[in-house]
Amino acid sequence: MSLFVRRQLPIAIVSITAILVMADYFFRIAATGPIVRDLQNWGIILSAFALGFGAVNLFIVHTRHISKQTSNQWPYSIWLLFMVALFAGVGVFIGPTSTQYMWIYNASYFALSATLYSSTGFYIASGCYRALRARNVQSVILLVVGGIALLRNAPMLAAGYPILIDIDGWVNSVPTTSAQRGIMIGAALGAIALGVRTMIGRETGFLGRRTEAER
Amino acid sequence: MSSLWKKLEDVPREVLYGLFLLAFIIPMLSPFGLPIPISADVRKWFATIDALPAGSTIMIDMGYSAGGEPELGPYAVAVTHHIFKKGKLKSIYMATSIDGVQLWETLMAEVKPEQYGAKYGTDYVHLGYMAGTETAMAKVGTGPMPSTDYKGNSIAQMPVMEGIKDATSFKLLICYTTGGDQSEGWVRQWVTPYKTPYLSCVLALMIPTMLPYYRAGQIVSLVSGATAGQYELLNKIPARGIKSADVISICHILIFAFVVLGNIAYYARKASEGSRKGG
Amino acid sequence: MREKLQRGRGKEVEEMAVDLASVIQIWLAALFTIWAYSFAFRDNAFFKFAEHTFVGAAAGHNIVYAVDNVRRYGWDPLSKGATLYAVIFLLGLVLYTRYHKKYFWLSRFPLAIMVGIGVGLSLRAIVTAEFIAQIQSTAGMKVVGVDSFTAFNNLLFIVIVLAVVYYFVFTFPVLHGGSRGAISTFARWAMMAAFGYSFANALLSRITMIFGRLDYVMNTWLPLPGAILALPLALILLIYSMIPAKKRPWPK
Amino acid sequence: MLYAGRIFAFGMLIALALIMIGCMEMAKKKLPTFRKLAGLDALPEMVGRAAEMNRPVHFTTGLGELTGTVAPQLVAGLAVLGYLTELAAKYGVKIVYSVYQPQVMPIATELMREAYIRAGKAEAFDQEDQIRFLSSEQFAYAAAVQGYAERERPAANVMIGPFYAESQLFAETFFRVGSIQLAGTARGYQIPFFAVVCDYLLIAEEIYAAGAYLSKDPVQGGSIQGQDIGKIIAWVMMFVGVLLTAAGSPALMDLLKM
Repeated sequence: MSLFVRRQLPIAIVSITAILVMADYFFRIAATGPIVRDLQNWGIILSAFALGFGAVNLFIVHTRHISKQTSNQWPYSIWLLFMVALFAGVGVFIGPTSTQYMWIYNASYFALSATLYSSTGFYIASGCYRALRARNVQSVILLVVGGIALLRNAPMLAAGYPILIDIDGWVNSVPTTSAQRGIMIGAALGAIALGVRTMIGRETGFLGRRTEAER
Repeated sequence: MSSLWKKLEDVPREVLYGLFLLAFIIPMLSPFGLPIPISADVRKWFATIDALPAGSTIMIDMGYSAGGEPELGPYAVAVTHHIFKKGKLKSIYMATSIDGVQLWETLMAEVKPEQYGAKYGTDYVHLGYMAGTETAMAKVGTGPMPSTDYKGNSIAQMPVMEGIKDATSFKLLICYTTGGDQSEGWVRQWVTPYKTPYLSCVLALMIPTMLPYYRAGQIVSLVSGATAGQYELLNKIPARGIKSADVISICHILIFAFVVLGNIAYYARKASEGSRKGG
Repeated sequence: MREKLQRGRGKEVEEMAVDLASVIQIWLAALFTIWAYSFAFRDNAFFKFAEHTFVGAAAGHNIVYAVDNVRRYGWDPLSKGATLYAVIFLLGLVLYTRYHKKYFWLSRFPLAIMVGIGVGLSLRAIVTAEFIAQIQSTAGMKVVGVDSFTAFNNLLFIVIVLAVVYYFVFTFPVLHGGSRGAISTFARWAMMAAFGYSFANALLSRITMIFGRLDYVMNTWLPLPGAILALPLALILLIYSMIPAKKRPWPK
Repeated sequence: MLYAGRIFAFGMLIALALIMIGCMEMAKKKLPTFRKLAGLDALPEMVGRAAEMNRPVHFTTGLGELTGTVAPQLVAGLAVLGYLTELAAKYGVKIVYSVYQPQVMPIATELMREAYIRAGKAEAFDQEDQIRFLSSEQFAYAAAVQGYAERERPAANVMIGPFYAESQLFAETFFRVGSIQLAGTARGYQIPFFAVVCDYLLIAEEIYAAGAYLSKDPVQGGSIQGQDIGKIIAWVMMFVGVLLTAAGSPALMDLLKM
C-alpha cells in the first residue's frame, strides 16, 4: 500500500498529466482544453514555489559552515546569507522594480553576473591559442574552420575582404547546419526516450531519495 | 633555438591575458572607426519589422539573464528603437528569464519610448516574469493572458491589450535570450502549433545549435547579439554596438595572431627537435 | 557619429555624478567587476567575496520572484474566489517536504505534476519541431534542377546529415564494421567543423560581454572623482591577495 | 478527431514510444551489443600513462542534480567513473573524483569501493582523499578543481556529465598543466570547448551509450537501441525523401505534412 502511494502513484500522476497535455494538442476534444489550461497555470505556480529551493539549499549549507566555523569560509557564509535576506527583504516588501531594489540589483547582482560569465572569455582565448594546433586531421579541421570564423568575426577584416563573409556563410549553412541537424535528430530521440522512460516509471530521478520500503 | 620556440608555444597565461586586456583598452581609449559590414540576417530582421502592417501586435520575450546583457542588451535596444520609431505597432513584453523585468527597465531607460510618443499601456506593456519557461510559453499561447502587468496593475482596461486573446493574436514573436530552453522553447511551443513568425536573437555561441531550425524555416531570422552595431547602422542610431566593433576586430586579430604563432612555434620546435635527433 | 557618442557618455556621467546614491552604486559595480575578473588570473579573497555576494543575491532574487509569481498567479485568483487554487497552494508548500527526513516523499506529488506537464509539453512538440521538421527540410532539398553549386552544397548537406545520424547509431555494430567505419570518420570530421565554428563564435560572444563590462569601468566609473586613484590601489590589493597565505606576512 | 497537420506527428510519436518500450523489454532478456566507442578505448591508455608518470587521474561530472532533466548525463558519468576506478585500481594509480552535488557522494563511494574490490585492491581505497566534495556553487567548485589541477598536475583528466560554463575553465586549465583529457557532455553549447581543447571526445548521445555499455543496465541499453531504430527510420525517410524530391514526387512531403 505504502509503496503504491509513495512510488506508483506519483509515476501515475506523471503519465496522466503528460497524456492530458499531449491529448489536448493532438485531438480535437472540448473536455481537455480547460483542464490543460488549468494544469499550465498550476505548473507556473509550482515552478514559482520551486524557485525558493536554491535559497533553502544555501541556508542549509551555510548555516552549517557558520555553526562549525569552517576556516576560511564562515565569514563569507554570513555575508552570503545576509545578501539573500537583503535581496528578498527589499524585493518582497518594497518591490522588485522599486528604486531601492534596482539600486542593489545593479550595484551587485547585475555587475557580477555579467562579469562572471564573461570571464570565461579569457579561458576561451587561451584555449584558442593553446589547443588550435594542426596535430592531426581533426585538429586541422578545427583550426581551419575556427580560423576562418575568427577572421570573419572581426568586422574590420570582413569589410576589407568580403570573401571571408562568403566562406563563412558557406561554413555556416552547409557543414555546420547539417552536422548540427544530425546531432539534433539524435538528441530529439534521446529526449523522447527520456519522456517515455519517465512516463512508464523507468526514469525515477525526480522521486529523489528512496524510502525504506523502496530499498 | 628550440627553447625559444618552446617558450612561444607556451606563453604564460598572465602575459596572454594582459595582451588580451590591452586589445580591449587601446581601441576603447582611441577608437579607430573601422568599417562594419551588415549581414544578410540582420537586414532580414530589420525588413521583417519594417514590413509589419500598422496595428500589428508583437510578442517580445525578455529571455536573457543579467549575465548576457552586455551582448544582447545593445541589440534589444536597437530593435526597440526601430519598433517605436516605425510606430503604430503594439509591443507586449513578457519575461521567461528571471532578470527580464529589471533588464527591461534598463532597456526602456536607454530607449526612452516617450521620445517617439509611445505610451505605456497604449503602445506597450510588460506582463512580467513568468516561472516555468516552456510552461509559461504554452500558457500564454493558449491564453488567457495574465490579468496584471509586471507591477501587479490590472491590464484589462489598457488599450494595448484590446483584442489580444492568445498566440493567434500576434503577428510576430521576438525573443532575446541567453538560454537554449527559451530560444528552442519558442519554436516548440509557438512556432510549431501556431506558425507565428519568429525572430530570434541569441548569444553568438548559441547560433550553431539554432541553425537547423533556421534552415528548416522555423525561424525567420536568427542573429547574435554581437551584431548590434549593424542594426544601429540600419537604424541610424549609434550606441553601444558600434562602439564595440573596434574592440571586437582588434581582439580577434590578436587571438588569430596567437593561433598562428602557436602553430609556427609548434612546427618549428618539432623540426628543430627532429633535426637534432637526426643529426 | 562616434564623437557624439563619446560626448553623450560624458554628459550622462555628469548628470549621474550629482546623485550620491548613483555614485556609490557605480563604485560598487566597478569594484565587483574587477574582483570578479581577478579569478581568471588566480583565486583570491576578493573574488571569493564577490562570488558569495553573487550567489546570495541570485538566491534572494529568486525568492522575490517566487513570491511575485505565487501572488499574481495563485493568490490573486484564490482571493477572488477560485477555491481550487487552495489545493495548488497546498501542493506548492508540500514541495518543501523534500527537506524533511521522514515525509520527503510527499513532495513527489507536486513534482509529479510539474514533471508530467514538462514531459507532455516537450514530447508533443519535439517530435514535430526537432524530428519531423528536420527530416522534412532535409528530404525537400533539391539536387537536380538547380545550378551546380547549389546542387553540390545540397548534396554535401544531405550526405553530412545522413552520416551524422548514422554515426549516432550505437547498437547495430554491423553498421560500423569494416570499410563502413569511414562513414563515422567522415561524420566526425563534419562535426569537428561545426564545433570549430561554434568555438570561434563563443569567443565573439565573450569578447562582446567583456567589452560591456570594461566599457562600464572605463567610461562610467573612471571619470568619477577619486576612481583613477582607487584603480591602482584595488589592483595592488588584488595581487597581494593572490599570494598564497603561507608566503605573505599578513593576514595568514 | 485528430487535428490536421498533427496526424503524422502523433503516429510517429506513438510508434517511437512503442519501439522504445519494446526494446527495453527485450533488453531485459538480452543486452544489445554496442559498437566501439573511440573515446572509451582511450581510457586504458590514459590510465597507463598516469601509472608511468606516477601521477593521479582526475574525474568530475560537472553540475546538475540527480533529480533534474540532466540526471541521465550524471548517471552516464557515474558509470564511466566505476569503470575508470577499476582501471586505476588495477594499474595502482590514484583516482580523485571532484564532486559538485552532495547527493552523489554515497552513490560514488559505493561505486568506487566496488570497483576497488573488483580489482582486488579493496584496502587501497581511501574514501576521504579520493571523493572530494568541493562546493555546490559553480564558481567555487570550479576554483577548487582548478586549484587541484595546478597543485597535483594529474596525468589524465576525465570529464563526463552535464557541464556548464565551467567546461571552458577545466578544459583549458588541465590542458595547460599537461593532463591528457577525455571529455563528454550532451549539453550542446559546451561540446565545442571540449572538442577543441580535449584529446578525446564523447559527442552528445555518445555519453549515454558509454554509460549504458559500461553499466550493463537493460533500461538504458534498451532505450538506446530504441533510439537507434528511430535514427534508422529518420535516415531511411531522409534518403527516400531526397530521391523522391529529385524524381519530382511530393509523396513523402505530403505525408509528413499530414
